[in-house]
Amino acid sequence: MSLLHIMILIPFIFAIFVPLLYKFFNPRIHTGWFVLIIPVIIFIYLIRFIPGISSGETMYHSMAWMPSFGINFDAYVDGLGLVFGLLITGIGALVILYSIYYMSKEREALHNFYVYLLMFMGAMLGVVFSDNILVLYVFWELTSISSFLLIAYWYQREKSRYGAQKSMLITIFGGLAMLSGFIMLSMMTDTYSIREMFTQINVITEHHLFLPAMILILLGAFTKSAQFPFSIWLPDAMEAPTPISAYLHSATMVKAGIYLVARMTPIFGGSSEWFWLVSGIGLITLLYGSINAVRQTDLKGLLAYSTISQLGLIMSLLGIGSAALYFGYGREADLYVVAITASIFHMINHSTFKGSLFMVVGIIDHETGTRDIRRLGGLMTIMPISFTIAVIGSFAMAGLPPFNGFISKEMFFTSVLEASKLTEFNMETFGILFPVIAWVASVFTFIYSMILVFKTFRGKYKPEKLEKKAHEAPIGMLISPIILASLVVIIFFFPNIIADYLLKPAVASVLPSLAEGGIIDMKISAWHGWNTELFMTIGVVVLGGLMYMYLKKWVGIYRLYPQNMTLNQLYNSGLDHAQGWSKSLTDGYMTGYIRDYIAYLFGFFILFIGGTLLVTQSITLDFSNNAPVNVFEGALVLAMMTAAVTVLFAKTRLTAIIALGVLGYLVSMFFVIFRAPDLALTQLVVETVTTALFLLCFYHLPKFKEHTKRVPLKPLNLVISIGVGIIVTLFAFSANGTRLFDPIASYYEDAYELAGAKNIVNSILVDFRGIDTMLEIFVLCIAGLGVYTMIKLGLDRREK
Amino acid sequence: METLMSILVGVFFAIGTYLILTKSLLRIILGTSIISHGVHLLILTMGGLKTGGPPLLGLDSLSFTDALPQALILTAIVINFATTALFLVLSYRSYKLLGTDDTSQMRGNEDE
Amino acid sequence: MKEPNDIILRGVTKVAVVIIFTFAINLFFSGHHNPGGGFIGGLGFAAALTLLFLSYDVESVKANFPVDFKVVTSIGVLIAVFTGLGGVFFNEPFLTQAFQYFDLPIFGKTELATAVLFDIGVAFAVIGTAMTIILTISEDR
Amino acid sequence: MPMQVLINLFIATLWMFLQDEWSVLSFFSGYLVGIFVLFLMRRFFPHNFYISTFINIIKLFIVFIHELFTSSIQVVKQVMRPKLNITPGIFTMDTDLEGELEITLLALLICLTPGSVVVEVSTDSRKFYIHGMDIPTSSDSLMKSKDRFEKSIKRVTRK
Amino acid sequence: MIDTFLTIALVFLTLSILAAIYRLIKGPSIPDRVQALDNIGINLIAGIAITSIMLRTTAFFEVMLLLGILSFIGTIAFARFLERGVVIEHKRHK
Amino acid sequence: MNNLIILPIIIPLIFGMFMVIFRRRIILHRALSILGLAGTISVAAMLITQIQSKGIQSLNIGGWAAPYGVTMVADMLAALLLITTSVVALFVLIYAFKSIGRDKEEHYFYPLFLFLISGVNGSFLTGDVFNLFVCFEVMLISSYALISLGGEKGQLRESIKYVLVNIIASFLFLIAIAYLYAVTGTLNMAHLSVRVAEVGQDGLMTAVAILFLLVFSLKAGLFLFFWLPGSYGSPPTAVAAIFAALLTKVGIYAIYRFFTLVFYHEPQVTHLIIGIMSAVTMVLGAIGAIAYMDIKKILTYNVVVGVGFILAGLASFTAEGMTGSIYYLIHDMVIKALIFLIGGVIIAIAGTSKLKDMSGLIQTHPYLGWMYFIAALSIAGIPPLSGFIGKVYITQGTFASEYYWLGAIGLFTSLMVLFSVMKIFMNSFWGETILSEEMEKGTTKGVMLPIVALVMLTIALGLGAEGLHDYVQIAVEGLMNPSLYIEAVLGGNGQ
Amino acid sequence: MSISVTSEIIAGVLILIGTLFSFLSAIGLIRLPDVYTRSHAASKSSTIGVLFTLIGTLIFFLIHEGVFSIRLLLVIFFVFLTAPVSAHLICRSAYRSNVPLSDTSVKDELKEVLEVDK
Ligand code: NA
Ligand code: NA
Repeated sequence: MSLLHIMILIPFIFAIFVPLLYKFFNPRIHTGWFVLIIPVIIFIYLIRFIPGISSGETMYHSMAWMPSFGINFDAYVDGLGLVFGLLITGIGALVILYSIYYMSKEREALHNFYVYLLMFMGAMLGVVFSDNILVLYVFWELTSISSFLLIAYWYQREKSRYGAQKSMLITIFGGLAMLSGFIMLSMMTDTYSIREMFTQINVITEHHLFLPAMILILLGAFTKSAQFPFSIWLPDAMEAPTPISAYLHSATMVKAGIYLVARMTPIFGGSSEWFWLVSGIGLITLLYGSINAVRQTDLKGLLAYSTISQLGLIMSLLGIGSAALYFGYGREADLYVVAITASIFHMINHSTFKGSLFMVVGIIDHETGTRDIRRLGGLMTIMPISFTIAVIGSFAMAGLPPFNGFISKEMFFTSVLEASKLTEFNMETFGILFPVIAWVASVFTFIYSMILVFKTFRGKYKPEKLEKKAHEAPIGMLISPIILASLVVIIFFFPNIIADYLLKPAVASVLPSLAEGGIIDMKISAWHGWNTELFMTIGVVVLGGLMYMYLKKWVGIYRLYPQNMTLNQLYNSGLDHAQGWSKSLTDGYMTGYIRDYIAYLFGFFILFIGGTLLVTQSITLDFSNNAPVNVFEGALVLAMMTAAVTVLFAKTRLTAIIALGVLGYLVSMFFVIFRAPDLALTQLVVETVTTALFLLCFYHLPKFKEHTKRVPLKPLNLVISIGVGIIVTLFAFSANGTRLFDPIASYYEDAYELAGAKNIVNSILVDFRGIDTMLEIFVLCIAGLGVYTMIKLGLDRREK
Repeated sequence: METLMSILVGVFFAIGTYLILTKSLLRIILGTSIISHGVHLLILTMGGLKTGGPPLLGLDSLSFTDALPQALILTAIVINFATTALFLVLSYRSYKLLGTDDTSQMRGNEDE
Repeated sequence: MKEPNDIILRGVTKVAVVIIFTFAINLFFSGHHNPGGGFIGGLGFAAALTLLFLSYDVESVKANFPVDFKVVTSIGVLIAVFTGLGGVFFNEPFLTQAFQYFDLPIFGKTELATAVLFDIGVAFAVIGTAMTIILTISEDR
Repeated sequence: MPMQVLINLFIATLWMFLQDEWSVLSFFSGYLVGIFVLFLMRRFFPHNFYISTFINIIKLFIVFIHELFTSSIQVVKQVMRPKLNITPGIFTMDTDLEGELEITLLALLICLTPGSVVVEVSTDSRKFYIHGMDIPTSSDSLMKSKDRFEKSIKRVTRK
Repeated sequence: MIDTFLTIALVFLTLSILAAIYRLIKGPSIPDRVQALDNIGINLIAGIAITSIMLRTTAFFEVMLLLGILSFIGTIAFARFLERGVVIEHKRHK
Repeated sequence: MNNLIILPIIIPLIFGMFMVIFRRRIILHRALSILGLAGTISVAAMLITQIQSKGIQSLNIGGWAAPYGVTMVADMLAALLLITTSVVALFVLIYAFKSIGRDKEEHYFYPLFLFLISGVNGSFLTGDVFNLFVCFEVMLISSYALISLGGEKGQLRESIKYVLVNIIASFLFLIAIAYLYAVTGTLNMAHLSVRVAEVGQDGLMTAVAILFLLVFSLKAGLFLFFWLPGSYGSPPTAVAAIFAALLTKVGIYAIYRFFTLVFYHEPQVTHLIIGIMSAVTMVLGAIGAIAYMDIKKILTYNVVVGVGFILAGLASFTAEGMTGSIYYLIHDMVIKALIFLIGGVIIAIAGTSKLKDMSGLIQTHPYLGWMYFIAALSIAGIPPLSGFIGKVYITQGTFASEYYWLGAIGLFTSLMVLFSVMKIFMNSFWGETILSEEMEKGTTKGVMLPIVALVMLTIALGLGAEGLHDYVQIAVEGLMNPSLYIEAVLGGNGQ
Repeated sequence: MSISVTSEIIAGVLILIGTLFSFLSAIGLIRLPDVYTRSHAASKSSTIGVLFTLIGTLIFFLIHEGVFSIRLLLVIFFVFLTAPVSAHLICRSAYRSNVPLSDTSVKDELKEVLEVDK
């Protein structure tokens, strides 16, 4: 176990102690202070990797978990992982700091909160640092679980539970799909190590499971990253406390899907399916999220859709960038490297500005008691710091200078423009859609960014609609958003620090073959002159500004969209219907009526056994080795059938029992005829004792009722029973005609020499197969006890 | 003989099955009893019929019938007896408690 | 004369039960070489007891056979199992039966087999179970 | 009576000692000797000589067999008639026999007598209610046989 | 020689058993059916005796005796049930 | 010869019999039952080490050489199931101490419980078809007594169905044996394997195989599971838990035994049928699990899903699939016992099994809640809990045999399973707390120990799956290579 | 004629007579009007029938096979002992379960006795 492993596992280990710390120190010391140490330590630890990684090194440590299965906790740090690791711990630290002020130590179950949070943090680190896909999957599911718990942190609320369940169902569904994709990958390559898979890309590409595996893995990524149409869980996840929304549902967990796509790009990238799926779904999500964000009235809802939209943007960039692998080395590839760079860059930027925005929204919620845009307004003067942060965050989100969002969005425009010029992957036809969608979505992004800032902070202050008297947040709560907002600005001015130390190694991980060729060479600048991208931005601002101003005029359009057609509605009614339908289906065949169950059983018997006999054509009628029949035996058979029929049609239960007794006697007569004295004896006694039992129980059992005296004739029952009879008989014919081996019985004829007994049956019973007999009397004994218990336990109670 | 027995066994199974498919608990038990006869005769038939004397070495037969199926049937008979006893008691206890021997009224869905 | 007079039945039952008991014991012992054995012997014994119950009543028969038949059953099973374990102590497989011929006074050349002991267990278990079941049911109200 | 049997057994065993021969045959001959000795000594015992009881049992048995035969044949006859012509019914019969053994034996005999089956015995075991196959004939023949039956039975059961 | 006798005997026996079966089905009362059962038991004893001769084996003598015993017990059980509705009484009222 | 093999059958038997003799000494009953299970655990452990070092162990009962006598065989699969059975039973037993009630204790609860274990163990160990029937009966008859123990209305009603279905299954088992004996003339499984291999698995033999499949499916609840939800929902918690954990496993084991040792020649027919049946089972089971808002129903349908999933591994008929199945089998025994125990506690506390009548229990029972949560994750195969590795390998097996649909159904139904068990968690533990501690109908007092222990076990089996690897590998090797079994039973002269 | 053939003939004839008795009693079982009268046929004729058959068997095995079977004697004794009791009990149970006497019956002295007690 290396230090790296310890760093990944330490959140889990520390989580165990959180409840204790909470127990001992709460409410004197906020539990968050203890927890804060963890991400800080790990962050510092990870920072130390930057120089090495940026110069092309990687870190790899193996830790045996299930070595025999090839499932080892192989921790691997490269550029891509490091970016994520820093985000997870960096934002994590800030979120925890923020939460110390946000989460009341008096009212909240902080131990739960921080346990979940730490669990999530560890899981997330595990995802990004795992080389082994199964281990990655383990951590992946853990993030879903901890997210589930965090969303339902206020578990008393119906909506929290609803949101938690939804996110769980969707993300775990994706996780399972991803798992099956992983399994396919491992079958192709005979390894679970991603790095080893990279060495067998040819094998994978030519395998017939290539496409299924790709789609399945993408399902995992898309569900996690809330891509359309799986995005529906994210808005409902906003029921979680705001620090969690900031952390999981915008900065980190939802980016796990991004990570996965980036990580898998070397394997699947370069194929048109990958290109189309990733960029296409990304663009659709981008558009869908931005359009929907505009109509939100809840600030967190707006941020949620904005997150969906931004994730779509990042995703589409990864898709476009994957084309680089199609081209191999060369100029075209170099261009698509921009897309990958942009995606990672924008991901970082998004974490900063969205994180700060969430925190501000949290502050507003905290200080005013509401997040409803319609009730808010005019907070600018009351909460100036928050306002400043909000402006920085929103403008960055809208892609305006001088904020980091501007740069990455310009790169995005560059990428979609480049993509539209592609001649491969059918882009001749559809390529133009890329910049169009990007531009339209940007307009909406601009609008909702403006809504966020100006509807909240400008306009009329409406204290009557607020639950609390609003004032600026305590400084502690502001530290984290301030730091993030500062980053937003700093990155704009010094993007190349990030580019050199983080982006370049990360892109090298995504496009390793290009990295090896030394092709990746990036220089990010805010200013590229008056190019198409800039004009597009200006267009966005102009149109967006106009649309924002006349928002009231056109926002009604949203209402035209039928409510029952929304994805959410689809999910809800789908789930309801699934449950209702399941219930009616299950109730339909699980009738509780034993007759039906027996009918199923025998129906299955008839179909399967009869079917097998028919299909394999194994019904043979060979009567040649039959023993002869005499009149007496024939008559006895007739008598037996008659007795059985009498049992069937008996109108009184006594008649039935007597007929059954006759049947029993006749059966023992047959045992005599077939030279089985022991059997005849046993059959006789058992028959008699059974009859006595029947009579004993009759005292407690009712007579055949008047209307059921005659056994009712039911055609289906008749068909089933005749079917059973016929199949048993036919099977017996066939088995009788197909005696392939001599039975082992002749051995027992030496019973006297072997076992000192002249009665072979008895020697089999007590000696050769004595264990059968031993267990059989055991059965008898248990039956006796069972009868005793069944009767006496009830009796004793009644007597009490 | 084997053919005749196979048919007989089939008839037993058919009648037993029909009884088991009725509503009355008692008829169901009767059905199982008839099937059990069918089962035992089938085992005997499948072991081959009438090829030698009873499996008693003291009687100086030249050949013996296959004793193994007989031993198996003996075990099966006794086990079937145990099961039947338990089932009978279970049935009448249920009748007493549930007030019916009609299995169609023993569905026990939902509300209780 | 509400209650039927069972005098005839009882008279015959006494004789019959003596015969059946003897026959059952005979069936048990001859089982090794002739039809019979632990099961049938035990069941025959149980049949005789049943006849007694039929002709008399539970209480009076129980007064004459004051045993807990469940215990009889368990002891029967235990006898069978421990017979089986006997072989284990001689490092033979479980349930290895041994038989040997001895020259005994009066009985002459006699075969003593552990299988007989095993069969006794079987008989006990069968008797115990049959009686437990019959008695329990007839005691139910 | 049991005492006599025991003594007889003792004599048989003694005989084997005397003969110094341990076999069934010698036991049997010893037993015969014992019977003879007991016969000689019969006046000294409080009960009848047990062998005479034994002989009475055999006599009773013969009565049984006889009844069985005649009654069977009668039933068969009746059954064989082309047209059934019987007048069955239940009639009463008193008895002075006492005790389980006597009553049982009588009942068995009656059941084996032509055309009669005991349906009930009164609570005090004094009255038999008998189903007759053909009332006049069956009750007549039964009344005729009754005394004979009772006598044979008493000879076995009483001293 | 004897086998001819036995075959004829078996035919008689078969007919008797079938007659009893007829009674079993026809009834009309339960005691009739009990009687049929009892009768079949007795007839089967004879049947086993004849089979024993045909097979020249004494292996089934026990079966005969047991059949005699058990058909008796069975008949008693039925009779008692018919009389009292109970087969085994818990305690006889005096 | 290895007399150890018989001990797992007769230790519970003997101990139980002594309890019957000393009926009123309940403390003695408890002590003996713990002792008995501890005994079988140690025997199983010893067997495992012996099998590991010396190969498959066998015991010719009575010293009669196979195939003439009855041979008991302990291969690694059986031994693993044996030890899991005993361990799970031990915890359930401890749970029963506090929950079953004095009157049931006095009415032979402990002996019957041990007898059930004895039957289960016997079924795992026997190498003879007819003896398997007898062992099944030991198990079944104990289960009949246990399922109706207490004699509540619903219990009796469901018991009738359970007993009847099993009686019919037993008949079918017997006729299957009859046909098998007619065709092959033997009962010893190894000998059967040899004989079937000798003539090939023709149509009739396949029909016999399908008949056996039918019989075992009834026991396992594979496709023919309709009897299961009702009967597993009715008995006392401890009994339901042990049923859920063990009984279906015996059927599953038998299917494994027969379709790897004897009827393995036509997998494209038999194993495909098993695969289809397991798919239908998983789907219908999962549908049943999500259909209801009733703890008992949800949990019992989950038992059904588990059965289907385990047999998917066999259907794949690949080493990976088998590996997964064995892992999952062990996991399933632990987790089903656990979740039934917790479910029982929840029902006891709330006084109802209807989810809509309960809420917010986590406020008063946080530990129980988190135990349930872990169990719920584990039952769905969420890593790193015990179901995970099995799930991965079963899926891999189905993929490897190109039954992608089967693997996909397996994974998808595991999501439905998660949904169903989380429904319980969210509805009973989450939400507003409506029941104060005074109003509760039951208590967690004394029953948390086995629950915690089983939770530890499911975690340990997940994180420590490596520890089982060697054993599972030996078991799989045995399954994939029938000659090992045949060699162990018949020796060199297998013909 | 050898002794064995003689024995066969004797045994055969006895058995034939026995089964004939059984057969005739079976006719009675069919023809007689009520359960009480039928019980006469069942208890007497079939008993004698089985007695003859068994004696025939006894003789056959005694002479032909040299086996004297106490068991056969016991069977005879047992049937002899129990057949009347069976008949008695069947009649009694029939009477007590209100099975009517046939229309041809002329007398029922038991009726009033039982009715008095009711
Ligand atoms: Na059974
Ligand atoms: Na609820």
